[in-house]
Amino acid sequence: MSSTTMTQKQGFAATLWDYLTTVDHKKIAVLYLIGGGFFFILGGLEALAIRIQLIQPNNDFVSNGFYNEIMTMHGTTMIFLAAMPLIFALMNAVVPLQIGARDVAFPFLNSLGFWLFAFGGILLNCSWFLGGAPDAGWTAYAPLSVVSPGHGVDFYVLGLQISGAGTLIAGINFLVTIINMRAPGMTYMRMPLFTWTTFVVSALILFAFPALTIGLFLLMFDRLFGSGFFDASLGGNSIIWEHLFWIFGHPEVYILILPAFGVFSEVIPTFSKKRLFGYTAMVFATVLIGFLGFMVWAHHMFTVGMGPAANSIFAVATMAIAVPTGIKIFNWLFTLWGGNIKINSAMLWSLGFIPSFTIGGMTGVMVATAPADYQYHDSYFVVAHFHYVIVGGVVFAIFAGLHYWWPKMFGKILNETLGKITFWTFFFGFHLTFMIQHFLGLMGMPRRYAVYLPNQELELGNVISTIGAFLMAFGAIVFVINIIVTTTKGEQVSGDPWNGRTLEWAIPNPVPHYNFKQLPLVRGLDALWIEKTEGRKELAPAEPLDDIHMPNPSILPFVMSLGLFIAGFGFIYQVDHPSWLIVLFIGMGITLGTMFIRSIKDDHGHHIHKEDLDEEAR
Amino acid sequence: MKGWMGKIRVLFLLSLLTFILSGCGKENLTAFLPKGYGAEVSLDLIILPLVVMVFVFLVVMAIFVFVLVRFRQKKGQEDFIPKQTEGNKVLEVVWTAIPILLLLIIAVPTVQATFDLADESSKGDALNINVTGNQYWWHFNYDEQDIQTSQDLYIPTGERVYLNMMSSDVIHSFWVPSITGKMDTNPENENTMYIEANEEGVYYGKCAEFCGPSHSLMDFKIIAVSPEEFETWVADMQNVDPEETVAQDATEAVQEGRELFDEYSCINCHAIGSSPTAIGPNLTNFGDRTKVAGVIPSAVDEQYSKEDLVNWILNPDELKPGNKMTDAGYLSDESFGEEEASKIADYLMQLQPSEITPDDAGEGLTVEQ
Amino acid sequence: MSQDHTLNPEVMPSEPEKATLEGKNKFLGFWFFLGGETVLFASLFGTYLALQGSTMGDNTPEKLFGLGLVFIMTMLLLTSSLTSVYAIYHMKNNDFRKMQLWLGITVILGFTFLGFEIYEFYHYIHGYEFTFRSSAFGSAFYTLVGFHGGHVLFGLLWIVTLMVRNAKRGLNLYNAPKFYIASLYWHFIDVVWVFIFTVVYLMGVI
Amino acid sequence: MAENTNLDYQKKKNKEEMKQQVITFALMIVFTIIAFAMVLSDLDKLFVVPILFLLAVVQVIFQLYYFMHMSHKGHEMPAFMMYGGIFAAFLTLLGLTVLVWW
Ligand code: HEA
Ligand code: HEA
Ligand code: HEC
Ligand code: CUA
Ligand SMILES: [Cu+2]
Repeated sequence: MSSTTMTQKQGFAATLWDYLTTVDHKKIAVLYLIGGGFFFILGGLEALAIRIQLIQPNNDFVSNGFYNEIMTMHGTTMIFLAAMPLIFALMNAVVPLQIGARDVAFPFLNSLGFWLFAFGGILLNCSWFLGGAPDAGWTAYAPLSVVSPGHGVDFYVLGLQISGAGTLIAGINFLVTIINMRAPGMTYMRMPLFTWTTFVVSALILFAFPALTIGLFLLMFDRLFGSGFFDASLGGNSIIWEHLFWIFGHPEVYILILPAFGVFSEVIPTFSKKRLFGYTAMVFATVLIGFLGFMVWAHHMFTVGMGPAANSIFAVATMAIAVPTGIKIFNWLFTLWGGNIKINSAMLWSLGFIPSFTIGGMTGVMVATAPADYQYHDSYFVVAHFHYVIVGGVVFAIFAGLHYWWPKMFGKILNETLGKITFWTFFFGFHLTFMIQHFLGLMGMPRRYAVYLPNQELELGNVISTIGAFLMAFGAIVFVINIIVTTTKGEQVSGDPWNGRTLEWAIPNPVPHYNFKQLPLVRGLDALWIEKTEGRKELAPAEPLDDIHMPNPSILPFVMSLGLFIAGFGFIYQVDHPSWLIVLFIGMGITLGTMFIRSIKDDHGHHIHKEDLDEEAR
Repeated sequence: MKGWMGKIRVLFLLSLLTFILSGCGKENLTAFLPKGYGAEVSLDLIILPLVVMVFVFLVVMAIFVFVLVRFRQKKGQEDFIPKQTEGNKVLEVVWTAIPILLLLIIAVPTVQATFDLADESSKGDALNINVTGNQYWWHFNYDEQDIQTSQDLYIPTGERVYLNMMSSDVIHSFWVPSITGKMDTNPENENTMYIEANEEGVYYGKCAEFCGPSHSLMDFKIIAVSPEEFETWVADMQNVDPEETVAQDATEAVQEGRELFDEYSCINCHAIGSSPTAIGPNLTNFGDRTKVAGVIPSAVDEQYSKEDLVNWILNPDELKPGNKMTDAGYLSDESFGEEEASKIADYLMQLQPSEITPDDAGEGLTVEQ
Repeated sequence: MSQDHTLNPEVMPSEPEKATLEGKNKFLGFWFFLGGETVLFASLFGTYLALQGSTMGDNTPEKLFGLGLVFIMTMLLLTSSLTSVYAIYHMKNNDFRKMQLWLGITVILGFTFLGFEIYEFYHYIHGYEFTFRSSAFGSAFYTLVGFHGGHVLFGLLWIVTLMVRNAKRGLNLYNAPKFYIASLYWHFIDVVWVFIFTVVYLMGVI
Repeated sequence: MAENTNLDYQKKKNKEEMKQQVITFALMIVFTIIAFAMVLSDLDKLFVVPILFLLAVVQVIFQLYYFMHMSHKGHEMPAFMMYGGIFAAFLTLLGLTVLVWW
């Protein structure tokens, strides 16, 4: 029945098949890591191309049109295909373990979510080879995105639609997992903060992504089927797109940053050997940020002409978010206060985050000041702001989280020396790249400029910025080397190498695929730490040893996503020739067919008998 | 709004002196050295939050550094377990309350300034100009004065001028950092903004909303002249007779250029005089421009030459990818060559209806710098 | 197999849809999905409201909409909501045959509704030359109402699949949640329709 | 077994609930008829529109609470997330109706 018993010594084909069909959250985490990592490198290379082009005025490293494609794809790739999947990798790897669950609520959907993301991302990037990538900015403002020639923006629309569906599924999955699958005793107010942020973020996904879905549909209808939503000559209104995009887009940035806050809230207590300061306030602040995040979207539209009343309201509402975020910053500082702080790579990223993100948040409040934003908007000041929060917040968190949970995911600790080299070069390069951009912006350099003109005193700043980007690239390469070195040379460590506090560290290494032989009984916040202070090594079981019910692997999620991928081409090219409709129908047929199969074929999963448990664990 | 804020601004500018010396941007481009009312208001609201932010940042960094120095793990202390504090109500209230106060300090002037900058009470009496953003050039229509022009926006100093802004295609954004912050031009609805220049000068404008391949080449200029000079300019522009654009004593090339201009249907897209233009910039005072198509040549302080103009007429797409002149019929017309272009250029360059040119916009900031 | 026993207990519990962990998860997950759908339709409604007046002087809502048809359609869908409640009622009483019967009636009502909708669209397109591309209003109208129609169609196919699939095996703890959430979906479709007939049709003609 | 009496009790309870639902349904029909009638009558628009809206909201509450059983216990999370969705939906509608025309 189960093929997983044989995972150890299988050939390449078998491993591949295993990953294509897996529904195990830990393996899906690895898939997300590979996918997200790949796209991060791709987006990073695009960033380098941007910086090379801008190293001198009137540069012709790339043409204007190509620059726009690179710039658009950099933003789109980084946000949708790199940052979010990498965060999902951490959430998948950690959340079920942190709440004491055997798997997520919907293992099948978990796999489907990943494959949708993967195929959406691939579809989007196919555009490079098929006549040009999207070139209307990651925000794809209409009507530019409607009139943009070629198929680039069509790939944007369908690629994001498909991967967006995957994200929505993942969001619902985490919500239900966290609500229904917590181990006995794990009340809401005992959940680790990473779980809490995952929870809130999943809710944000649930309510934010539908707006993007509709926006993308409208854009697709306008581009591919001749409707007039954004076409002024048919009475359409392009501002609708801006609203829909930002109703999604602003919560999206908190979707990125909240899990990052979650990571730091795990790393900092562990390496300060102290309980998180103000846990309740941290939870409250997380929820509040999520809530407020829905009410500020129009701060991206101060210059659209919404009128002074709307601008004022959104400006003030936006500033309000500084308060809960400040609560978090100070709580981290006071977690460190009085602690026994051990500084290693994971901790370095977390410490580096505090000043970096604070600067980014503060420029956030500055751009929220509407009359000042008339100057900042669409200038490099905004580029500086959001890279400070995204790189200084999200990317730092991903690095911190990977260093921290690598031993849980792969059984080995990443090399410390290489880790520190990565941190210092990346950190230094990051500030070098983006600090100067604040000034460039106010000196009159608008963003999304393929070239800037000579003699405007913008040269020096751009050179500095480009140098910084290369330092970051150096750091990133060292990290890749680190992974290779660790994988080939690193030593296996125990299940709890950091003297951790939360449940995931209560499981031995390697993590058995059913996670917990017996579900643990949670007795408070920092469940493992409580047991440790009382002299025990592990948690008391909450149930007798019994058969364990596990889901079956399935290839259907892969096929379902593949169907949509194929259908995507049909949608895009049917405008050129109706015979492409056949492709559309084949693709949709595959997808609906697999849905049908899934629906009529009973899949009860399988049981691991308690007698086999030890053997299964290997 | 003014008063003490003004003083802070002076202080700030002084303290930025070093920075200015090392360059805080081109004087007629940067937002750091405002030359107009909008830019001043914005700068006030850049400085005030910045001061607050620097304060908050210093507090955060003070705690941060202290904590790291004081509580970093010491040798032999690896197993020390510190006290597991849960929280501290007083502290938590403090760091909730103080930020709220600080934000209020920012929020109040923000709201005031937002309404101030949207004030339209004097619109009826003021000079109104209709601004149209096009891929990739700007059109200015002085409706009441019956003047049409493109690329260069002439305004009088010291008074509010209202801009009514629309786009003819995709969204653009009107930004002249040293005069005022930006405002979008949307295809379906008109936006209004006022500008007020304090000093004469030529100020660089940029398109700040992503609008396609030549987004970064969609420059324009505000030419602020004294009110008297502005009067003169208006009168001169109103006097233009589209039929009589060639001077009596013009060279033969110019005369021929005039005819070629019609022959190759340039006039289909480019109006001369006050008739509204459909597709391309109005060329009435083209001879007074400092740039061809807003950016050519691209080095900022250089004036275009005839060579540049001929080059533009022959290869518009190369110089401004994706611009709409690429569709012009003459480009695929075999009979059109360098010679024709040169004659047309001669004609266009003598279109100088007004004695007021960018050179009149005060010293220091003009192209001849 | 132990599976059989746990999924086909001798006595069905009173809430068979939530008797297993899978059932509980499905139940919750589906509700959340509906929460997301709320935003989805709100975006469509918002777009429609913003573009309602952009008729380009032709084919305004007043001119197009006939209330008689809409009234019939509303009655059909409302009734089908009740019939699906009946179906779930019988599910809870563990009466599989009656449940199937009421679901069958629901499906018939649903298809009739869909038939009317198709007729309505056909009528607009051919009678008035009012299409998806006529104006921004046209685009918004067909998109909003069409999205709802698409949901109806999907719901119908889903319920039919469930009915056919489980016709032979009867009710158990494995399929009860499936029937239950399909009925939730069906009610949600009705919720959306209530707003469509109010916002689009009724407010459109006054 | 006690199970069986329990079941009978449950059946009775279900039946009572069913009665309630039929009443709900009847009300919904009535509301719908009122709504249509109001539109056909020549009442003032400013008066009709809010009422139409109110009727729609009430109908939806009926659907959610009675037909979809949100009134039952065990629906705290669904209710929470539905309200979350309604909140986001409300903001979206507000944005698109009020701010698009500035
Ligand atoms: C991770 C992503 C992330 C995060 C967390 C944020 C956080 C914030 N952002 Fe940012 N933002 C982006 C990503 C992000 N942003 C992106 C990608 C864009 C550009 C999109 C595009 O156009 O392409 C953008 C653009 C953007 C704009 C539009 C600018 C423009 O285009 O003109 C605005 C305007 O208000 C804004 C504001 C804010 C604010 C107020 C916060 C706040 O949440 C910050 C709060 C944090 C702090 C303030 C620091 C800590 C607090 C204290 C230490 C307490 C004391 C502080 C005070 C009293 C001030 N952001
Ligand atoms: C998650 C989000 C994210 C991240 C991480 C980044 C990271 C970076 N970004 Fe950017 N960026 C955006 C999101 C992000 N960005 C968005 C949304 C926009 C707006 C787009 C738009 O306007 O539409 C933008 C726009 C943007 C611009 C403005 C473009 C313009 O307006 O014209 C610039 C310019 O400097 C820039 C630079 C960078 C740089 C230097 C990095 C660096 O931090 C990148 C560092 C990483 C690397 C350099 C990876 C290198 C790795 C390798 C080299 C590995 C090689 C490996 C092997 C050989 C195995 N980004
Ligand atoms: C299809 C329409 C079209 C035709 C025909 C056309 N042009 Fe243009 N022209 C444009 C547009 C559009 C621009 C603005 C390009 C830009 O900056 O994006 C332009 C810009 C110019 C400019 C620069 C104007 C300025 O304000 O700096 C000159 C000079 C010019 N054209 C000359 C000519 C001449 C000479 C001809 C005929 C031989 C001609 N054009 C024919 C559309 C046209
Ligand atoms: Cu016009 Cu950018
Ligand atoms: Cu935002």
